[in-house]
Amino acid sequence: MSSIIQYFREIFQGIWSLLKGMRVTSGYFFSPGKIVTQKYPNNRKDLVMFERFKGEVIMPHNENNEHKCTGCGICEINCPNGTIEVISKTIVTEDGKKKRAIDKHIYRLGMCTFCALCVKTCPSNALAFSQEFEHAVFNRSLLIKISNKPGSQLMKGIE
Amino acid sequence: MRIDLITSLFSAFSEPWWKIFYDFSILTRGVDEWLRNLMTPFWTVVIEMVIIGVVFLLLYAVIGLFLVYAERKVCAFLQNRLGPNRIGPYGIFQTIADLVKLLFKELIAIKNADRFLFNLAPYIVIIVNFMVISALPFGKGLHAIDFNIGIFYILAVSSMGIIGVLLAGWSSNNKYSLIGAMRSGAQIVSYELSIALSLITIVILAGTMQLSEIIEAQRSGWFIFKGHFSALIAFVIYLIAGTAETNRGPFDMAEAESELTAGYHTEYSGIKFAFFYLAEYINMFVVAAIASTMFLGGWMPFHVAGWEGFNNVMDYIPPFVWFFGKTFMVIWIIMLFKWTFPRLRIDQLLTLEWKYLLPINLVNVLIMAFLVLKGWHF
Amino acid sequence: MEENIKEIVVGEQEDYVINMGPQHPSTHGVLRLVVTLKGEIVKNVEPHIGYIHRGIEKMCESITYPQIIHLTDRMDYLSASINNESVCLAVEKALEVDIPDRIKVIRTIFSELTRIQSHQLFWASYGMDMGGQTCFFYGLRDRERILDIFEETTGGRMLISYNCPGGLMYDIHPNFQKRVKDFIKYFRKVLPEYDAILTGNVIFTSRTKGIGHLSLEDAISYGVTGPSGRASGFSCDVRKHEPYSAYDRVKFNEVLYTEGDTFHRYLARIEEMRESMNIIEQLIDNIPEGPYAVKMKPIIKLPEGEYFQRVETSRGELDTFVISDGNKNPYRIKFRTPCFVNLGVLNHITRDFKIADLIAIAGSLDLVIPDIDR
Amino acid sequence: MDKEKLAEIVKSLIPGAEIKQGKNYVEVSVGNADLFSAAMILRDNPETLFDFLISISGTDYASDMGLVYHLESTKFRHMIVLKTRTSGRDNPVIDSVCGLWKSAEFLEREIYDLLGIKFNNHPDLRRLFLDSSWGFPLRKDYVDDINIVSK
Repeated sequence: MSSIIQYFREIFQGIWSLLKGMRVTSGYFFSPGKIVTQKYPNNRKDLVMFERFKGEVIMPHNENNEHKCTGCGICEINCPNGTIEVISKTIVTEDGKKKRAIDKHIYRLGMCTFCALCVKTCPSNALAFSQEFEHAVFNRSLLIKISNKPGSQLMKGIE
Repeated sequence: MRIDLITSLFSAFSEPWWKIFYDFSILTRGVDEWLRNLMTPFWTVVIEMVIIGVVFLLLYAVIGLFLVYAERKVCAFLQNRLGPNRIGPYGIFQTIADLVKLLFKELIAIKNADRFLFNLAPYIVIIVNFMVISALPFGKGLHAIDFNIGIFYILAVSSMGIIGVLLAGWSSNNKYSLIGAMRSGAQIVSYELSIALSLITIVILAGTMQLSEIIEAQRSGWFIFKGHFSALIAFVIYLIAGTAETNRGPFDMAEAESELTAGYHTEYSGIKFAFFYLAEYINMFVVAAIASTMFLGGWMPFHVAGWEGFNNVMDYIPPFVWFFGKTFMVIWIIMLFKWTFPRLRIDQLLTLEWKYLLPINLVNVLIMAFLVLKGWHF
Repeated sequence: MEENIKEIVVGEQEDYVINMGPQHPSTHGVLRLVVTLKGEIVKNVEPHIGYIHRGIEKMCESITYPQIIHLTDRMDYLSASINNESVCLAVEKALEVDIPDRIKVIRTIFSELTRIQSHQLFWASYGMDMGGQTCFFYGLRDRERILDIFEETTGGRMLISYNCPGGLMYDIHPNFQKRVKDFIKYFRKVLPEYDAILTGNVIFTSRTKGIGHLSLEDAISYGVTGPSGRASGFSCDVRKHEPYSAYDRVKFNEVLYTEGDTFHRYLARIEEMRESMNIIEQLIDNIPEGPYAVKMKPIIKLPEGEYFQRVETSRGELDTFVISDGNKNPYRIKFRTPCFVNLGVLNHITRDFKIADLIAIAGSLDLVIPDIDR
Repeated sequence: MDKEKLAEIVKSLIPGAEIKQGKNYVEVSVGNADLFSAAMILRDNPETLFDFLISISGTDYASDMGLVYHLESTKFRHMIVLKTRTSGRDNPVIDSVCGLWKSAEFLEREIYDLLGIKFNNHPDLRRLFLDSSWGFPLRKDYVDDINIVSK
């Protein structure tokens, strides 16, 4: 007799547990306000990334086309993957001294793992992360970027 | 001459045109009479068959595409998603786009497959599907064939779809496919019993196997209400067994995405895959349609004995709206099953059938017979 | 690969051998299981791994300690923060640096958040393995909130590289505490839904209870750690036995079961989410003031010797074993990753179960393939 | 149990071993021939009962190979480090501890794969990650011009 009771109890407990699950899912079905999907390319305009978001490494320039990079190469040493390559040149300053400056600050986005060591170790805070995250390109060579803008100069007062 | 033809077509109708929404036989009878006046009976039959064939082809495609879209939207809303939303407003053309994609896809010939059976399998599944939906009553008079053994015919034909599945699994020469097909075979053989027995419960109550008469018998109330708890139990069992019969989750043993990748249709691509895919959805529609016919009154409006005004209002809703409304209700429940529950294991699936559903079902048939004998039903 | 293939061909004639993976929906990555079947009964499971072996240990031998951190992210990408912490703790232990409380507390909070999001993903993918696909979306929906917290503070979502030798990369974001508290409030409300959908579901329980039993002796002998081991009653929580960071000042229970079946391995993870929330609640309101990093030398050189650091990731015990010869890069670094050791038990506990159970059991071990391959 | 006491017990159990107090754990060095017997004593003795093999780490020293076993007792919660060196590095062979701890099966296969140390009595000593065309990457003299690029 007890086994028969057990048999029916199992059935009802089973059905009850199934109904509990269905209550949750049908509850979501009837509450469209809880939809979490973002319509990504359509909401590009009002999509705001967090301020610390690691998009890609850039070298901020001010309005006079000046950057802070002295070409010391610390970022290059600290990069674990050889993402950064600093090509420096020697320039003659106004007062006739010879000085080292960057020619090209090459950043290979395809190799970057976003460990942030370059940004953190830069002694003159010349590097930063941008919010840009749409990196897909059709040609791999486009992933090799030059961080300093053409014709840019070292900011005054930074050694 | 041509004007004569059209006027003769219209004169064949004896009643206002909007009446056809409530009784479709007005139209069919009118067309039939008109055609018989024009040509010999043989050609009349040929033309009528062609018309019905084309209508069913269209219906098949439309229902299939709509169900795929509905499934995507339903599961998306269950999962806090939006679902298809790019092609057309609310993504309604998404399935059409998918169909076009599937049509353009390459049909990959499997090297060591049994070529003949491999190509045959999807057609068997599709043909069986057509044979089943031809017997469904979509509305009053909207009925291709009204067998006097309608339910019997549907049960017999619908279980033939498994041959296609087994052939697909066997001929693909893929180990996953074979396991999936074998599982599917075991599943359908056992769940066919439950479906038959739960429908027999209703056949006892209705006293006939003819679908139109079964629906007519529900004029004063749907069987799910008329048949006490016995009909309710039969309905629940039918839903479970029907879900299993269509190979849908939580009984999608034959596909079992996480175990067998795609089961019996792993090796199929392009339109052949689309056939299996469509057939699965039409199967679901058939199961839901039979559920609504047998338990929920088919195209019969919701009537409450004694409430004349209410019944009159309900009668204003056309029968095919009732039919599709009920069917999609049941389909929604089946979708809810799929998207909520985890999958059963194959032995649990068989345990559920032989240990729970079948004994309960047998007892239920006895109870129903007793109820009918005593005349205790409404 | 020659010798591997030979192995597969050998076997009885009537054996039905199927290759699960490297591309298979429920091996969660490029794990290949060579399964010998008799009907649907699993007779033998042989894992073939190495498809994404990157030689992290070899790579570490040529880079400096701060640079190693970002490689450890990529071992068990779901407990990235804890992996970072393991190397940092080893380096700090070797240099005998005193770490301020603030860093310890923040590290602990991050570890526990990482653990929660890892278990959420486990729940999500396990539900999917079992065929309940809705679980996947609910799990990911909730995990996204933790990833947002990570992103706001560290700038990364999954591979956050937040720890560094001597402290943290940045200070926590001003919104951090509020967001974490919001999340815990939200998640306490959502967790019962997880139970309603999966834990209590009769189909799920009947598929998992009594399946893949692992006894306590076997768990210890096979070295199965983490929630999988604790489900068998193997008390192996490093947070309890060898507390690091701020674990010695919080109260929490080690989730222990004695049954050791698939269901309890699953349940251990669900309960651990609750324990993790308790830990975070104890710490989040009293993060001490102080610096977020200790000033370290620009080039970190470890004194000659061997250093061993145990931490508890979301999958089990991760040990970092550093042999230093006094240089700026390690002479040899060895990661004892939990998934690699846990994988060893798979053949033992799946034998004589069905092919569907194999998925359930392998899923309940919660394997992350990059953690196995390294 | 504190470290000094554990060291004493181990000293009495394995007379031939060289015992050192490490920073955190007791370190026991044994010769490669005695490894299996020492491991068995450490596992089975009721006073030590090291039943949990945490990890095995192999290292390539220029002259020979080193193996480090980290053991823990789940009953007493003490830890010990068992060390040994192989004789030479051309064909290093050592006894397998698979019979004592089953987790050693995978750990030893990994070491065989990456360092080329052979284990006697291992039930299934095959390469694990790599195929036979590879050398032993964790050895210090491993050269790979294609995959390892140094600046």
